[in-house]
Amino acid sequence: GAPPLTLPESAARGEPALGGTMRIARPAASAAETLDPASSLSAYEYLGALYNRLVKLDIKGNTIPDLAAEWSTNSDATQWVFKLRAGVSFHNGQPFTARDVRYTILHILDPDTASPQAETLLTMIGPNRVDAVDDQTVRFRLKTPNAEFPSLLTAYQCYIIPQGSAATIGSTGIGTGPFRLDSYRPAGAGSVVVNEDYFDGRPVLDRIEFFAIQDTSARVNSLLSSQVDLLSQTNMDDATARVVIGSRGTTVARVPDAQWYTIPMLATSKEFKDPTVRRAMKLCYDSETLLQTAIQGTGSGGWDNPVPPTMAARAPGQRPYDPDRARALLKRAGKDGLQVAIYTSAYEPNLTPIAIAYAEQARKAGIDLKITSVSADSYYTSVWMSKPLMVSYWYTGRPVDQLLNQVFRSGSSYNESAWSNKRFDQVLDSARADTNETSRRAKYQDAQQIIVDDGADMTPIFGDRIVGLSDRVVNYDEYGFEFDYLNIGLKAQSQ
Amino acid sequence: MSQPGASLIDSRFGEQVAVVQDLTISYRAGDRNVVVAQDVSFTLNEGETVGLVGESGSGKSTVARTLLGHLRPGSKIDNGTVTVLGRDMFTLGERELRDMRGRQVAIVPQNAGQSLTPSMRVGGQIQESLKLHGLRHDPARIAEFADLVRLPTPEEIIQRYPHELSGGQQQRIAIAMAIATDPQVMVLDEPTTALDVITQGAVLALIQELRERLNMSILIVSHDLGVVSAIADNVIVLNKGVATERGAARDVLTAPRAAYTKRLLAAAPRLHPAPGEPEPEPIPFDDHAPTLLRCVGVDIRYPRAISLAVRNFQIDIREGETVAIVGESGSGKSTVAHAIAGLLGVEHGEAVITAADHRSQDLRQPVRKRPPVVRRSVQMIFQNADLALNPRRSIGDSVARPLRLFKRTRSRVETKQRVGTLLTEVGLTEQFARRVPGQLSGGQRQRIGIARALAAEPRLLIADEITTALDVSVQADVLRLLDELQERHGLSCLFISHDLAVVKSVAHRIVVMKEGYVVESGPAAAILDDPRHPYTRALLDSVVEPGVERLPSVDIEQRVRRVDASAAMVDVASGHLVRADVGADL
Amino acid sequence: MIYVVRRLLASIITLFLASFFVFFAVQALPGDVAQQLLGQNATPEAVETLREKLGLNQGIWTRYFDWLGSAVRGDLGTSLVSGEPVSTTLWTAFTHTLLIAIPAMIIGIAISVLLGVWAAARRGRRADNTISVLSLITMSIPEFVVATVLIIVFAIAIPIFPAVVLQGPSASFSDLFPAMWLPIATLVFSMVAYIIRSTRSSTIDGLTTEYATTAELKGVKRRVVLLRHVLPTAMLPVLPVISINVAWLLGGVVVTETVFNYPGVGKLMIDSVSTRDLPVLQAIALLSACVYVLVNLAADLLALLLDPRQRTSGRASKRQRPDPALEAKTSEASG
Amino acid sequence: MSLATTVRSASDLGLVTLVGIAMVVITVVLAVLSPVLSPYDPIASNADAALMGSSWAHWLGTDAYGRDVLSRTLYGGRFALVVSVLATTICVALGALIGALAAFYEGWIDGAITRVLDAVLAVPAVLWLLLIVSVFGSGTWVIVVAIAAVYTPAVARVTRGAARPVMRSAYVVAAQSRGEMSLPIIVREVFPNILDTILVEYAMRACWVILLVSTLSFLGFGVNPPNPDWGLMIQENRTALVVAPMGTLSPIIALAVLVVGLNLAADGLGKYLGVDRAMRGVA
Ligand SMILES: Nc1ncnc2c1ncn2[C@@H]1O[C@H](COP(=O)(O)OP(=O)(O)OP(=O)(O)O)[C@@H](O)[C@H]1O
Ligand SMILES: Nc1ncnc2c1ncn2[C@@H]1O[C@H](COP(=O)(O)OP(=O)(O)OP(=O)(O)O)[C@@H](O)[C@H]1O
Ligand SMILES: [Mg+2]
Ligand SMILES: [Mg+2]
Repeated sequence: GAPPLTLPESAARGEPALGGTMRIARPAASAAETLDPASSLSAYEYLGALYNRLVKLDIKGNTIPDLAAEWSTNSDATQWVFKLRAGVSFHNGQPFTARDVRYTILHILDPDTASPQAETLLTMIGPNRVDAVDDQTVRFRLKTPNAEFPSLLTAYQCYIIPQGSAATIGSTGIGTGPFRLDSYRPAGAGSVVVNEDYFDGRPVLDRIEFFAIQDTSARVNSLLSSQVDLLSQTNMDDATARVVIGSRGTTVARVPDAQWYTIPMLATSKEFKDPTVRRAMKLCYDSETLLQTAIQGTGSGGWDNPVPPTMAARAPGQRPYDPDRARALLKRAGKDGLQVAIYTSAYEPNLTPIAIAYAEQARKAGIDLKITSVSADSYYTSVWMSKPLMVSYWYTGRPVDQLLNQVFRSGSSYNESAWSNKRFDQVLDSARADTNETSRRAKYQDAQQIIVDDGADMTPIFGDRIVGLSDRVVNYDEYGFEFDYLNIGLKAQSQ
Repeated sequence: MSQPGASLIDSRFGEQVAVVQDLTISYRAGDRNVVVAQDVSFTLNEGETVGLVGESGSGKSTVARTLLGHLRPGSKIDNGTVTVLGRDMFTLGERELRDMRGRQVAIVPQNAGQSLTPSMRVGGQIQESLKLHGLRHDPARIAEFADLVRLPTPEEIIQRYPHELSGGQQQRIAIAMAIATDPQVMVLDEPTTALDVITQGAVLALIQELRERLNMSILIVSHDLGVVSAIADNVIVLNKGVATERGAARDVLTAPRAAYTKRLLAAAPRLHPAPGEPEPEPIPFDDHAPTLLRCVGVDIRYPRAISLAVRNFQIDIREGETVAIVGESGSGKSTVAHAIAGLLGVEHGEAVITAADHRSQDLRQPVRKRPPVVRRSVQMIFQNADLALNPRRSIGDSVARPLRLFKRTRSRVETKQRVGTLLTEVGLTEQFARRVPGQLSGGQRQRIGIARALAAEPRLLIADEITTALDVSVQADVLRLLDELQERHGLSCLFISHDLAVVKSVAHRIVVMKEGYVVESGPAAAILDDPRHPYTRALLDSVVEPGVERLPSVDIEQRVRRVDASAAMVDVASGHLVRADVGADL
Repeated sequence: MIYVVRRLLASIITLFLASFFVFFAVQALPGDVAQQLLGQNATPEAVETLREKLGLNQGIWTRYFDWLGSAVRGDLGTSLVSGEPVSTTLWTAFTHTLLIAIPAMIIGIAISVLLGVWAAARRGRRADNTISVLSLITMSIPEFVVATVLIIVFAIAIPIFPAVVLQGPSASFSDLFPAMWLPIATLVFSMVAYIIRSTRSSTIDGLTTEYATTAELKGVKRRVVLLRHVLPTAMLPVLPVISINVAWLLGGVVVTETVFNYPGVGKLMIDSVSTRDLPVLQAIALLSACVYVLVNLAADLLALLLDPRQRTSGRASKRQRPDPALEAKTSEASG
Repeated sequence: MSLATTVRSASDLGLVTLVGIAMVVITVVLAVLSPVLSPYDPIASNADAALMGSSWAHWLGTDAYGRDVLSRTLYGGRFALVVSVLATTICVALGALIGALAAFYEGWIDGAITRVLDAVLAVPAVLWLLLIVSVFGSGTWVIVVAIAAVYTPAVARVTRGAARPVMRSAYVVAAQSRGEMSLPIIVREVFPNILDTILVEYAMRACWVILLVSTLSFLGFGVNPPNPDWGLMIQENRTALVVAPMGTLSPIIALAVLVVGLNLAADGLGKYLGVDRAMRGVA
């Protein structure tokens, strides 16, 4: 038999050699991709190398300083003031000031930018509510209280760009980040070189090269043949992971719980209008078993709570697993022997295994799910938000407030299950207004409980992202949407 | 067959150049060994012409080609030797064999059209022969050979590709290619089979002349006894690979001893009776029989063709009468047949037939537009029964088709019976109904073709070259059958052939065509005995028959002269019409 | 000459029809283009604005004739995705495809014709049997298997060649040069079998013709018979097979290019299908149709060159129904 | 046909052809009987048994989801076979009809048909397939219809080429001179005589369809996972070729056996029926 799968628990750590060039293969987004962080088509691997945000998240989901040194709010959390780091300048030499922050925010809010983060921010601020108080101070005057406001600025769309650069930023990539742009071509190759003057110290690497390879196998082959050192946005399935581990010169790293898998039940569909049916759909399966069958245990059980276990804000406790109850509930709802198609796609390697594993368990509760696979390129245009049942996924790393508001609040454009619950929305509002850290967290946890009990979006599991890399790569870290480009490096060549 | 070759040594000729001794050749078919030639022996002397005659498949080509050391793939020599100029052709090394081939022994293959490489200019092919054997090969030299075989405008013609030449011209190129290297021995395989009589005469004359000029020895292969008779000194008759008779051409072809040779000779239709035989009576015909088919001033054009294929055609066929059309290739014989059969429309003129319902019906329409009774009344028999029968359908099916189509039978059983009757009528048995065409011989297939035509119960049969593909003995059978059936059913027949001898044996009246015009028509006897048109005369003069010892001298000019478009038909005797062209004897 | 003119006219009609079919097929693609472009995160308003901007709300016939009109003038529109002129994108991809297609074509045709003729000359012997069996097996292995095996062997196990092209559409010749050999090998592998087989069988036919025998009886060497007398005519039936393969090579070899991430027309095609980049798709189809038509034209002209009979057969081809007796005569003579 | 003639005509076919037919028959039988023969459910995954090598429990090992490779290989031909039989039947039937009609109605009808066929052929088959599959999704019927649509013009061209000499043959002229209508001529005289070409075409097309189906699956446009299919199996398992080679090799071998078998059968059949392969363009 094949060797048992022993995935490294995390990336290799160690002392990298200073300098060196790292080559990263990534899937080509599309020829329309851009370096403008605000855009929905940004070439996202570049962003962390080129830019900084005001604030960022740590691995636990806490908001920590980036370009902002500190921040404060008034008593009802309607006004936020950010003190900026001094002595930072953009790659083109232009000093970084509060005006750049204001400019960036306005750029995001500009309807022409069509930024996905605009909707979230617009509920709280408008163009005239951002003030550059002085060079080092920015003030946001919110429309409604929000004690979690800084966390919303951790989104990767909120990378700071220099004032007046909106028209050119897409190709110049001028930021304050650890690397400066060397070359770039949409859906093609590009590179960044070290920014010796980076405010947080010089990054380890001298240079990073990015290559676009659309076909997943081709990407893996490029790693196996040592053409690249790292595959980004390539969550490997088990077989591929084994091959990569088994091959000379390559290995994998795990990014714990980086993939948040969901099974949205369209709440507006005739199948899942009824909360009782939705409840049965949840009770019928066991997250731990699903975790084992679908992804060989490389992740954590979700138990329908969308907040990943790595985050401090996750509500404790676990919903029961009770297939008999599920069966009874269905009977009560008059949906005995429910039959429905569950859609999946090769869009992400684990969607189909999850669909299969879930369908297997549901069968035991008398639910007949027909697995229907759809070509990857139309999955998110023709199935998502339009078919009653499908498997989907997100990256984790959203701050809890944004996560709950963006994906679960009534009417939000990312609300993939079209679920709407007045009480849930109220709980979120009151949490936002709550300046007390502890009681606010309690309210967010209440909200999670509502999702678990009534929500239309199931969260069966969180999966570790299994990233293929050369065994020379050390200190690979990625959380949220953030690559740690500062510390990643290559081991000294042994020969 | 003792004393191989010995009997053929003839004081008139020089040394032996080729000796074939006890040659036995066979090939494997499945698990059987099929003998193609058995113990064949003969010699070929310097300056001598030996004829190899026999029916199709008797092994003539196979034997002839051994003189070049060639065997068909799959065949092998079981016994015997072939010695040419003192060398055993089948033990030579590859190089020596190549030197012999072409240089010492040359062949004009059976079908010149197919033996010329289509992608090379004919001049280039002659040049290749010369070059191979280290002879002069400049264009002037090549043109000389083209001139030697009497091709018009030699410089120009050698620049052409084979398909740009007529059949006769291709044949001449093949001959030029063979004689170019001045070989000692020349093998001519059916040199005139694909040609019309006039061209045949010219080619034979050419061979004769070249032989005398170059003093070659010739082995000529032919199934046409007349051709061999006219050109060969000695003859060997092959029957199923066995030499059944040999001797001086004169003796063998006038006074055969072997039964097979006798049969062969008797079956060959003749224009002139063999010496000692009475002139056959002209076939009598009642002149007052009612007219069945009448064509006057008929013009026929192929769809989208620029010029007419047949002009001002006229013919009368009476009930029970057989009218033959003869003429050179391309003169429009088949075109007329097709128009009457309805495969082509008539552009001008009058064409009527008294159909099976005894009403006069128009024939100018193509078959699709004719009423069923007319369609049924005219039936065609095709030249090559092999090709005219659907190879994937059983004989019974093919014969039954007209029965059903024209509703001659009502039930399945009746159809089956009728098919049986028809098959018996054409000299076959009911069992043939279950076979497919591939399982029949050529003669049998032609009988099926006739049975199929009869099934429709027609009034007029059109027979377009129906015996051309058959061996003489089979041909005689088929002609006899046709005659019998015609008699019995009171059918009229439009008989098309290029063989005057065949025509003589069947036709009451004859129509001679050239270049789309009728040049002469009248009772068979009048045309054959008293030809008035120069073309008819040339045709008759070109005929070579067994026993003829020299080639007729044909005035080639007659043939080349074109028909005068403005000439009229003149009635020279009762019903004998002649076209008033230059040279016509009015 | 008339033949060539008629052939050209027919080609133009073919092109026109092809463009027509493709336009309508492409326009039928599901999934809102605008939605696809803006991605999963777009707002409905943004989508509607984009639709407006792209002219997607106009009638299809208007769009077709607009498109065709500008295509004839060499303007293939701009890519919906990258916003670049389609002609530049396509031209780059096409030159990349040519870079592998032309060597593959030359090597493939040379190898296969050579092997086919060789097998025919050695009919029934070991060389023939080996070639026949190998070509049969070659035919049975899908292109993607060949490509995968080549990568595993020559890029991963023995790293001689790169497994994929990294640089994408911006790759320069020096980037592509080391990476083009495995794709070329794959392509050659996938095309040779068909050409070998048809060359072999038509050469065998040619060797059994009367004229080949006659040439041999003239004392011509077997090799010369084969090359001078047999081959020109024997290549005639092979030409269409070759032209189909060449058209396939030039029209985008989707599988090979995908596996090797090779930035050619095939990859552009599959990318454009998934991003619904209609102008690019239409342009690819038009380009492929042009290539097809040109290749076929070239094959026909080559046939004209090889076969003098076709050069003067203008009249013969017009003949509606040849005389059965005449046909019979010729076939009788050949039988 | 009596047993003796059957045996005789079978031996006429030649050993190689019989081997080819046997290869095809075996593959088909295995695919048909796969529900009975398969030791495991081909889609049941088993996390504990992923990527195992050959063993008594799993003769050909397991794939990344712990599914039995043998069972999947046995089942894997079903889709390709069904699609290929359906698609080939449709495209050959349709193509033969169109080709025969074009050959029958020489002149402008023929010209028009030829132009349309040419126009369809001018656009690469993959592009058509990708378009059709994108429009209608990748259901079995869509793939069948798409492949049939893409191959019909090619078949029509071959048929037209084969039917034209038949149209000029003396027996068709004979039928015309009898005054037969168009349809009986096509059905009675033409079809039986191009049947051999059509049969060989059928076998060859079937081969190509099978390869094409596997290519489509490979490109992600064919069979839906987790269903077993050879193309998909190759696609899924090829990265694991080094770790668990049987997952990739067995579908490749199965595919090759079927296709080689079909090719041998087509070749032998063609020779037996006297079809000149060289004269047929390979489209
Ligand atoms: N190698 C072979 N394989 C199959 N059949 C062969 C072979 N060699 C000779 N034959 C057969 O032997 C017979 C004699 O052939 P040959 O060509 O010598 O006859 P022929 O007298 O010249 O006939 P024709 O007048 O028709 O030209 C024919 O039936 C031919 O088919
Ligand atoms: N289908 C056709 N289309 C155009 N012209 C034709 C066609 N068939 C024959 N012709 C021409 O019509 C003329 C008469 O041909 P036809 O076939 O009637 O001659 P034929 O006397 O039967 O000759 P043969 O003895 O060779 O059979 C010839 O010039 C020929 O080229
Ligand atoms: Mg002969
Ligand atoms: Mg004729």
